[in-house]
Amino acid sequence: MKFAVIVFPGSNCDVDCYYAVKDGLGEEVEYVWHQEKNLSKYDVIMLPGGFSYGDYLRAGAIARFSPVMEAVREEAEKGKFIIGICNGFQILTEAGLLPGALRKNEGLKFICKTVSIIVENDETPFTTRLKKGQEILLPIAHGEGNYYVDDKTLKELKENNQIVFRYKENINGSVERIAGVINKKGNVLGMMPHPERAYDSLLGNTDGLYILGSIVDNFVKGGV
Amino acid sequence: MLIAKVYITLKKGILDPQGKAVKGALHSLGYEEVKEVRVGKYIELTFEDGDLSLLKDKVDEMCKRILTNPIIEDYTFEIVEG
Amino acid sequence: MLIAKVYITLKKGILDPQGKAVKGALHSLGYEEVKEVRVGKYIELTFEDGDLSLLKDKVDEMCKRILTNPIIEDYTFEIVEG
Amino acid sequence: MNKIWRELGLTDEEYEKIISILGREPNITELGMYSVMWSEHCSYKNSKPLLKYLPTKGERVIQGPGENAGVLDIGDNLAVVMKIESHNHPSAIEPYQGAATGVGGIIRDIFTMGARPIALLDSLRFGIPDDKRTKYLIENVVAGIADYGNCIGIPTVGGDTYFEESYKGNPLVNAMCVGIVEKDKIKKGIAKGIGNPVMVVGATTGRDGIGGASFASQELSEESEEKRPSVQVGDPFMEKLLLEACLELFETDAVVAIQDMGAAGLTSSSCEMASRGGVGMEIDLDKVPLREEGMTPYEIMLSESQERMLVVVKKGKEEDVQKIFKKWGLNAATIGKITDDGMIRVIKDGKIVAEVPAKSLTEDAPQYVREEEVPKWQEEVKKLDINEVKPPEDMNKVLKDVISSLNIASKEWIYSQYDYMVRTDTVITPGMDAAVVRIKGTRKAIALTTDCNGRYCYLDPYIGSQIAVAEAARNLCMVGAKPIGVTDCLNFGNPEKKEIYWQLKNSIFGIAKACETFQIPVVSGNVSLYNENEGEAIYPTPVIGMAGLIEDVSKICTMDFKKERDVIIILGENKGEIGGSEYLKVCFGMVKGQPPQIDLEKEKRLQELVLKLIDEGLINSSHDISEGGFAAALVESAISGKKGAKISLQTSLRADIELFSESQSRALITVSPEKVDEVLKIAYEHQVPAQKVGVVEGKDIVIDVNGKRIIDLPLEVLEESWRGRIKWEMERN
Ligand SMILES: Nc1ncnc2c1ncn2[C@@H]1O[C@H](COP(=O)(O)OP(=O)(O)O)[C@@H](O)[C@H]1O
Ligand SMILES: [Mg+2]
Repeated sequence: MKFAVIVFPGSNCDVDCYYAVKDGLGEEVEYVWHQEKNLSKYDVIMLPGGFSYGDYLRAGAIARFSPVMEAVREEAEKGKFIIGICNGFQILTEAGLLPGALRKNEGLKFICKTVSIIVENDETPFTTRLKKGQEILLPIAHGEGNYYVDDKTLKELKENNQIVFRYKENINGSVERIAGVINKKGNVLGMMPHPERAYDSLLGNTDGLYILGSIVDNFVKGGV
Repeated sequence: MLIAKVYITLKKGILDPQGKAVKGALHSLGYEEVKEVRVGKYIELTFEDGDLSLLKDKVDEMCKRILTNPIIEDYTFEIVEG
Repeated sequence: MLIAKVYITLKKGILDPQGKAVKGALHSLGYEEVKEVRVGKYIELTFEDGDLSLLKDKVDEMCKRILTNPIIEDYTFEIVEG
Repeated sequence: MNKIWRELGLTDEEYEKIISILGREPNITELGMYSVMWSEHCSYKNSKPLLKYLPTKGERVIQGPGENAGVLDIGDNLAVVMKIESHNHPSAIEPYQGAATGVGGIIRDIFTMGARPIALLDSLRFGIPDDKRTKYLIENVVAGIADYGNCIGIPTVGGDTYFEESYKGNPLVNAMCVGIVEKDKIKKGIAKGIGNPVMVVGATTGRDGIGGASFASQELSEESEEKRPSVQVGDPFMEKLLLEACLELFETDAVVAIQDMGAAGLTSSSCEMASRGGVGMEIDLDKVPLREEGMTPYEIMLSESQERMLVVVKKGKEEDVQKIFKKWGLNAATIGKITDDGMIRVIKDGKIVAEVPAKSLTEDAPQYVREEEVPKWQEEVKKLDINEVKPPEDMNKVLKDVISSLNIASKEWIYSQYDYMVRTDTVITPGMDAAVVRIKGTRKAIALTTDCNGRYCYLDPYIGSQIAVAEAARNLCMVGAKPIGVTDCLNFGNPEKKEIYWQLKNSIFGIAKACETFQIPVVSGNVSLYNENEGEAIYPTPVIGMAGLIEDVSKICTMDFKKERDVIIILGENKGEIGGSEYLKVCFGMVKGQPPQIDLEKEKRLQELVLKLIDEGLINSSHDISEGGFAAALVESAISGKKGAKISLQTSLRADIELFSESQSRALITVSPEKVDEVLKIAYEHQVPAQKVGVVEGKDIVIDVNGKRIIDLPLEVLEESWRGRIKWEMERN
């Protein structure tokens, strides 16, 4: 199977994603420039972290108009697995592919550390290697990770089981400590924590492979 | 020359941590009379002269499409001669 | 209730990377007519009613002391009934 | 021109010298060019005669001082590129942008050499954060560094931070960057090839920071506010694009020479490249992409707009360059060409507006050997009668106070704002003795640290500076890295004062002595003088940035306690030195006495010993003993390993001195019980004293001295004070 890592001007975890897939999963992976209009040859699309367009205006606000985002939307409709991490999550919400918005952290500071994450939904193609309620450790590194949805949407998210991860503790002010959500259809995941930074025991953490590995398992089984 | 002045604020009811921090700072300097602070964005767009009512629609479109995120932000704007 | 609306912009000649990026984005969306974009801050301060001219001085002082960074920013403000 | 040179910071003699070089009076543009190039910041006119004492040669040195950054061979056709730089003055005025552009500048120095930047470090000095201005400075300096490094995607993996009154009006912000380059792809700033085009790439040129270099070469005072050049604003997004575009460009064969435009912008990059290559350069200012209208030649030549590079390319390759930069949405404009007459010739509107010999701006800059004098207070401040300092009753409280002192407390409040993990190479993250960054595709890794105890240097610049080098090297050895190179940032006061010159000279001699003994070459550096506020100089602060090489990244060591019942061993000897210590400052408010002495040979043996023990896998943790002495080191290892310790010391020293003395050349290691004999034997062979002092055990820190219980505290309590101090300090009103 083949992963695409989209590179926007200002992406900087593209490298992290690339090596997590190549060395952590042993799967094929390519960088794809944001001007690309066709993603049909890829099986999984990763929108990496970083500061696309400097995160000027709002994180993800400008990147979502990149030509590649039309292609991402098409592949999403086809049911392909798409994962947006950190800035990638912000871009997906700005593009309307995921509900909600990400605001400045409550404490107004950038936060880089490893935190406890609770699995809320273990039935998505991204979480089958995990159990509901399980606690894993993942790095976070963001200044605008404070997830917001209005009450109505929150209710919908709960009804559809779209909340996939929560922070164990309140980290950044996110509504109900939400750290990651999935679309209704269940093939587009957005999350602020970085599974792709936790793929190598040399870095002291391999918990990210639960998530990245789940994608591989479920793809082999034929996808959604 | 025409200048569109766009004012963007967080929607009412959405917590504004920046506003809170500024309020805290003002109070600590003794400006206790400040009851509330909201921090938003101010964007100036400069255009050559043109049809004002057409321009209004254009700016509104820009605000909706890119300048703001309607989930969390409200905006108003005015257009002035510059 | 009185509301002070403070508009903060970068001083002339100071690089505005945000404005540059937004302008680029607007152009690539086809809004070529936008000649220049400056991104600044918009702050709303709410007060109980009070003496307007006294308040003006107060707000000006707040702008100078904390709301703005006089080294790189300019500001204007107005006070309205809210 | 009414002695206008004086306003530009040139002396009357210097002005005469310019006239004799040109054979005429300079015009204003030319005068501006001389004023920035002959400023201390660009010419090192006060420090150069001293800098030549630093050892710069070594087997691994590919490029020593003189280029944009130093380069060291690490085998496998790879090289490490490193450099440190100060942005003290800009940060004192506008802390956020000052710090941000400092980071941006040092990153450019690294990728100018053809290298991919892999790590940043920041060395910070502030006043005590008990007033609003100091907090504002800290808050914004850290945010500026964070926002720039985070956005561009280079991990900030380490640094050091001290708080002392002396830095109050003049904080220090030193940024260090490290890159990796394939040896055969190193780029240099040596202009060559008559007729080759000269291009400016990256951002447009505006009026920012005009005269910044001469500004940085003056003392700060009330008037600084007015002299202040318009502030440079950093655009890390732009620099990220510039970085990627340049690295892509280097994959082609188009580049002859390249240099970033830092201080003194177009002037310094053009004349430095030309003079290194022994050629001239002609520049047409009408072709420089400008951001503002009506800019004069003076302004264009002196603009310090960020995120720009000057590139000499092979004739005919201009379009290739343009194509790459266009892809990244950046400017690339041909603005001139290389000439054979050694002149920098500047043209505007078809007319020559400046014409000066390139070398006269660089090599002919004046050099000053200043007068020196031992400061009068030096004798006085070194006096300390330890018997006048009564040991406090409650040593539990003392320990808590010492480990939660600003200088020893955890710096997590700072580094948690930095993305230190991006690129997934940070094997040892901030908070340990040194950071370790692996090199993907190899077994190698680079260890990095910055160090300098300014208080020691104030008490004795010669010894203090040796200690700075020794401590940096020791920190690297503690993680299992062999030190290979130094980049130094010399932060001092006004060198025209005899006492300051004395400090500078002795400090450089100290660094030189230590580097020679350890055989670690200085490959790059930076000098920042005139760090004074209202006439008061900062503590002399020669920050040492050091890189170490790890051949096999699986063999590193960290300071955290790993296993219950591991045996705790102190390597080295406690000489009961309390002068200049954190203990003396925290508990008695004193900055006094002789700083700890240092025997460089002993230090070397200690470092070699620790490297050997780590290499052979004989120890489970290692931590150097520095500020706060044995007690602080013990608590730090315990906290990071989440395990307590039970210690029993036999000593002829006073208990407080035993615990808090900052004697050098010591380390705290833990060893599995079955390996203790072997470790002690190897230590003996290295002639390093080794003393079993206790075991890793439980959740408390318990210390007996000569059979008497002195300390008994839950680790949790200590951790809270240590971890929370800086946050608490910053958040309280
Ligand atoms: N300004 C800073 N930026 C990043 N890391 C820092 C900074 N200041 C201190 N640190 C980190 O905190 C840890 C402790 O620093 P320090 O007390 O200087 O260590 P040491 O005494 O071993 O030299 C180190 O890992 C260092 O890299
Ligand atoms: Mg150390």
